[in-house]
Amino acid sequence: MLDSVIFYFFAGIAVVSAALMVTRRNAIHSAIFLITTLLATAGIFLQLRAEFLFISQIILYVGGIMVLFIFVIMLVRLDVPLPQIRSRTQKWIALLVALAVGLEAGVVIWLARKVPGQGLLIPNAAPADKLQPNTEELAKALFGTYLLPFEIASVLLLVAMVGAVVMAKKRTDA
Amino acid sequence: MPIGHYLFLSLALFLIGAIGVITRRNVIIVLMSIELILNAVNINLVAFSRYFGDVAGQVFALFIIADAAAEAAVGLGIIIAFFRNRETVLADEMDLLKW
Amino acid sequence: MPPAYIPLLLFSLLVLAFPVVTLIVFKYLRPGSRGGPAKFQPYECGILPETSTRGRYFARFYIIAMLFMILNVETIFLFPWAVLFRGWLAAHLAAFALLPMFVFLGVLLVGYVWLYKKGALDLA
Amino acid sequence: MSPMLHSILAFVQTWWVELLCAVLIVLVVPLAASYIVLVERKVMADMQARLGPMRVGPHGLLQPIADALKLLIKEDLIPDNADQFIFWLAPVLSMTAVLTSMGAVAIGPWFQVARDINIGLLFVVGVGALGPFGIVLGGWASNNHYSIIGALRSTAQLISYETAAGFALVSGFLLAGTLNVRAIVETQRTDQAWYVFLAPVGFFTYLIASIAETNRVPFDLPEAESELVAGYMTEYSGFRWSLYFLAEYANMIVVASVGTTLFLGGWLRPFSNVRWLAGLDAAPTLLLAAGGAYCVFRAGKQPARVQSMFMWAVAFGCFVVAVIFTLALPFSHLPLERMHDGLYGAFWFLLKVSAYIYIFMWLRFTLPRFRFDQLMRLGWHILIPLALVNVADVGIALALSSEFGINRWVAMVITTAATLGAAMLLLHWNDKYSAAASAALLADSSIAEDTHAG
Repeated sequence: MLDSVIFYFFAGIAVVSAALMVTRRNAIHSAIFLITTLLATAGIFLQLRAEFLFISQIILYVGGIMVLFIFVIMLVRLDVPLPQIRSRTQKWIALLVALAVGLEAGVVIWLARKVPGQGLLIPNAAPADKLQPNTEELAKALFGTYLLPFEIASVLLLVAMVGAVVMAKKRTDA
Repeated sequence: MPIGHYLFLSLALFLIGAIGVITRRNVIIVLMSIELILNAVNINLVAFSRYFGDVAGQVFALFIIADAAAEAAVGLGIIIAFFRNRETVLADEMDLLKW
Repeated sequence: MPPAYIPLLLFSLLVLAFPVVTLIVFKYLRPGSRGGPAKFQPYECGILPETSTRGRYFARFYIIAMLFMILNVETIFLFPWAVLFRGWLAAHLAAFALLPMFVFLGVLLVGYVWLYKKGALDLA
Repeated sequence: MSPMLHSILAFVQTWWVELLCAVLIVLVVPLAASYIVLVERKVMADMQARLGPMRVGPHGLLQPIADALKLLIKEDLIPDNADQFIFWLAPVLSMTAVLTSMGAVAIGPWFQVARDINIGLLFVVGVGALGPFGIVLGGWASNNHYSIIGALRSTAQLISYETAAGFALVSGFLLAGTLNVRAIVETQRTDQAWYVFLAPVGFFTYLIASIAETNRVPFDLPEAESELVAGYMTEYSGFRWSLYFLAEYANMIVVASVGTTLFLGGWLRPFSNVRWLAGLDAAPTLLLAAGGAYCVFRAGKQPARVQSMFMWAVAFGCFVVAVIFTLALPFSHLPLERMHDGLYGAFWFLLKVSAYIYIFMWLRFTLPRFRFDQLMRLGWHILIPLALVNVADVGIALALSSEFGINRWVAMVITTAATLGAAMLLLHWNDKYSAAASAALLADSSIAEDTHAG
């Protein structure tokens, strides 16, 4: 019972602030609402007993990527709300498409509940107190079966670092 | 807690992100909506990792966060380079391939 | 929700309440404010504020924030490795323990040296 | 209604220790942060051969209460065309981030809000990473040139040194092998060595990074009076300004407790395994008794009657706590063992944290302030590569001592020497590089006579 209360608390915050993020005119306000969504998602990771992911979401997403977004918004003088001439038609089409996709996927998930045998219930495999240490489990998998993606991730970061610096430096001494 | 709840939540966040990408003219808000979509995917991954009791989903989600960091770095780099030359960040005015 | 986090959740709500409640309560306990519009001008050592100069700080702060983010991802990948390191040593897997991380750090060190040489780290 | 009541009662039944700690932390930490301000002013005065605040209460002991009341009553205005909501939110965000990160810190073996969570110390570091948001949003919302530039600079500094602190902590976790706070202190006890001795360069980089992370001299350029008036705090006044100020000092407590837990052996008594030094257990009682005696001695000399009464009260308090410590001494193995460990653990932990904070204060009154480019150059050119090399060095030291049976202290000395060699190399490159850079700057910049030192 407590689990679902916590889930609805975080899910509610996530959806409401996501909706606010997309509709705000001022870029810094929408960045703040995105931070609230990310923190609520971190809460949901915690509720799914993924502790290391909870803290890496806070450190990386909120403490890293959002700081970069806010820096760029401040540097690009975007905080002054620009005259938003939103294209009317595009908005309605998008809403329509979203509703259609949402309805269809909702029906699929709802029907999947009725399929015998594949009850979509989360088995309470491990009772709450006897939890495997999440960080050690994740580390064993990371350095066990997923060692190669781990090394490729460093190449990805190298490419991103070099690319971003070349982009940001002035053309003169490129 | 049936897993359907998590699927509905990630579906809702994905749709909101998709609407953000389509309707907003400001490229930085579009980039933020893409981060939101990546987050929705992460919720699905972790929910199924909990459902199958296998930690692979969480490892995959960790790699997605690392990739989102790389993507945000390069994406914002492009926006800054573009803003320095054309003084605008609106998607409608990015209509020239070479200036 | 692992049981140990529930008091932590209540604690963070309590902590959020502390500054908010104090701010609101003392807003009404405070004596009224006097003084004309000059008081609300942003502080400028007396000179009236003109335009804000933001162009000059362009690339510098962006590079710092971007590098911070990339190195933060690197730190997050280091934590699981550090947690298992002593276990591998106990199982006499020293080579397997050190090698993957040296490759990971080496690749990123190449990027760091390139930045150092290129002057991108000259962040004054 | 009764099942709900039962579940709540059962919940409180199991978690009453943690909830009590939570309430205590929310009440005590802001008070402790304001008293650190008083101690800092007293120590600064002592170092400059003067007395410091003496007027409010005996020896200025009530000065923080007076400051807090003044700040609560003073009017905190919002400048016009500033962003109301974010101007109000930024200090609250900054204070919440710091106080929430106190949740996972273990004052003594039994005094911890998040008992035995798997990512213990990482939670403290992670939630602390939300601090820069309070600063950036505060600086941006107050719509003032000084605060925007101050916010950008102090966040840039915070960010650069948070990376270095992260790598320094990794070298500590390498030795500890776990993230759980109580298990870290436990491994330091079984290893019979504090990790400051096994990873000295790690502790050194963490000390410097933590000074920079709390925006303190010699790294406090963004809010230096001569430079940017008050940095991101320029437009704040009244209680909002004191929220920022308390957040900075509470952050100092958090950073000191992380350093103490990982490198200085948390709540372990120094030389806890040496048999003939067991007398150190009596240290708490002696220290408190000495404090009480000093208060009694000073009580007679107070000018006003009220002040001497207050000094008597403080002396009485010290003696009562000393008696509690002596009563708990014999119970180290009997059923009251938990209370004994808790009390003595808390004492040693707080002693180490205050020693750590004393180093902060000591540096503040002796070192001049860094220029911003020197500050960033130290961070990016020297500290971060040094912390990276230190991670590799501690790994190699551990591998050497376990694979080839070399004594761990010898392995440590070899690898630390290698790291210091790398540090010398980094300093050399930095000097060569900065000399070239300033020469180039000198060449093309029109100000010819402005000679660059060093």
